[in-house]
Amino acid sequence: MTTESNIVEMTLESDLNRVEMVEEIARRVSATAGFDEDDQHKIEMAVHESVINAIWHGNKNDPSKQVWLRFQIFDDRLEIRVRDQGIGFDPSSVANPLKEENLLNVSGRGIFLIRTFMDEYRVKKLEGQGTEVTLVKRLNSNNSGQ
Amino acid sequence: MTTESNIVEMTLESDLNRVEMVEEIARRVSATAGFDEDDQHKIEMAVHESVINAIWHGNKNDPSKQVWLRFQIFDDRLEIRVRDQGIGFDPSSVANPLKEENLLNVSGRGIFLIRTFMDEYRVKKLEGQGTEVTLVKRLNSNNSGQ
Amino acid sequence: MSMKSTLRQVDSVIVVDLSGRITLGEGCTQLRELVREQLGKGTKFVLLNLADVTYIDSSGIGELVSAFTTVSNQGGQLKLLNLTKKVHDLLQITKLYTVFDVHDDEAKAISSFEKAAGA
Amino acid sequence: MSMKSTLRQVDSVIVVDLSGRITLGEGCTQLRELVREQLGKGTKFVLLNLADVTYIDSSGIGELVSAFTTVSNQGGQLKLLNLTKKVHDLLQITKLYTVFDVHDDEAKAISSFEKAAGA
Ligand SMILES: Nc1ncnc2c1ncn2[C@@H]1O[C@H](COP(=O)(O)OP(=O)(O)O)[C@@H](O)[C@H]1O
Ligand SMILES: Nc1ncnc2c1ncn2[C@@H]1O[C@H](COP(=O)(O)OP(=O)(O)O)[C@@H](O)[C@H]1O
Repeated sequence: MTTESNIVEMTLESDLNRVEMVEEIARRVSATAGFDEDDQHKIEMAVHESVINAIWHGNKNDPSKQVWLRFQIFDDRLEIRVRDQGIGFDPSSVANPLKEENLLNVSGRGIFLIRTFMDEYRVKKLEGQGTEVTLVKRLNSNNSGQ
Repeated sequence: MTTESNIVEMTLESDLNRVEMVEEIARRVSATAGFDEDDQHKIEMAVHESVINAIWHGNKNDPSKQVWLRFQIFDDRLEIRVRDQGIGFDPSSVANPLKEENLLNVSGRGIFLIRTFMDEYRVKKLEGQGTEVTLVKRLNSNNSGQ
Repeated sequence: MSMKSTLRQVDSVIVVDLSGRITLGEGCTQLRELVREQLGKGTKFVLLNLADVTYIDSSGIGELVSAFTTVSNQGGQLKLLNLTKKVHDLLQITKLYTVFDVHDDEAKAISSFEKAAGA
Repeated sequence: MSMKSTLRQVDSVIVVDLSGRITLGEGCTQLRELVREQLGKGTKFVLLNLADVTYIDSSGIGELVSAFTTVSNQGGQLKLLNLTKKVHDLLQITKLYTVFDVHDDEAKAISSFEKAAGA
């Protein structure tokens, strides 16, 4: 047992059918952390987009690869980490979907939504193999997503 | 990342206010594992009773002590482990609440309900300190709880 | 979401409409205090309406038993009204269903107290 | 819970009542095929009724954009009806709200196609 508390962790197959379970758990953990329904929905969406990216871009839909999630409730924030077994990427090189020329693109809005809904979004390459994305949402933050 | 998948783990303070979150997660994980609503409710109740026991009897309500939970989905069953930091107990010495002389007892029905609702209930003393309870519910089991 | 209770007097019976969770902690404590308070006021007949109880755990069941025996020991009667399927099943499993006087019609439940009182 | 769609013809417009989740996977695939099929049948005017859409993700938004451009490229029109607050907010955030022709009155939405057709 670790000395840290209020942690929910998940290890999942790269299977889109698991995403709805993760969303509901995200919502429930957010409620427990003290977020209102609006923020719960934002966190749920950010987690949804992150897990989809981990399965799709990170693990290339390979069912033998796993996605690992960790929610930790702090007094002032909720911290969420999502790991995949992929080679990672540079989030600063992702195109801005709000630019005129990208507006009608079919994809490329996931990270933008995560950034809009959360207070922090960080990407880290893990030692060995894998990528870890960290999402932070602070309680009473002014990041209203609009 | 472990090589096992479909795992949800939780580390919680010994706080009754966390129990509702755990129940909802238990229900959601049970649904994902393939249990119908009836069984989801039984699993939820068994988890509720186990976590209450871990907080109450195991950790003696000491908020500095933790409860650790682990759900693992297998093809044919859901396995749930609940750990506390207490000194453990011998489940075979727990009185039978259905006996005439115990029928009007105010307590002592938790483990009985867990056993009724699940297919397996095991208690193990952990090396060092702590107790681990294992609950197993098989898919398509005939343990209808009545 | 915890437990809520509303009290109504019908004839000589206090009907307690319970809703929400009767579980270890708040729900159980509330129920215990409510029964104690009624007994303190001289109430003899208590009818617990469980129609809107969403969840009851082993401690909640214990609390019902405790309320039952406390009221009985004071020469009163405590009965149950409108069990949900879940509560019904739990009382069956724990062999308490026949211990309690269970009703699903409020008027009849009320008059069952009256009869006993008139006896 | 995945996506459901029901098609209705009103005048020259195919109204698609969508419900459930428009997300990566089933929901998006279904929407894409539906639009393709309609274009194959010569449909020019498509009105997507999103009133009962409970969830849409970035892929679902992308799918709406894709439907919009596909229909436009074939000389048709695709419009949106009855956005929930959530979908409305997402289209605002992604600056797509003004790209789409959005309606909240079906009759008016239908006649807006007619007008364009008559022009
Ligand atoms: N976990 C990940 N591993 C590798 N690449 C990723 C990951 N998440 C995002 N990306 C990269 O960032 C890009 C933008 O992602 P996103 O904004 O979610 O849009 P989309 O998923 O629609 O492409 C992706 O196309 C992909 O190249
Ligand atoms: N995790 C635990 N650690 C220590 N003792 C326990 C634990 N779980 C149960 N027990 C013991 O088993 C007894 C019976 O538990 P239970 O059937 O749940 O009824 P109750 O909790 O109402 O006493 C408890 O009173 C306690 O002594």
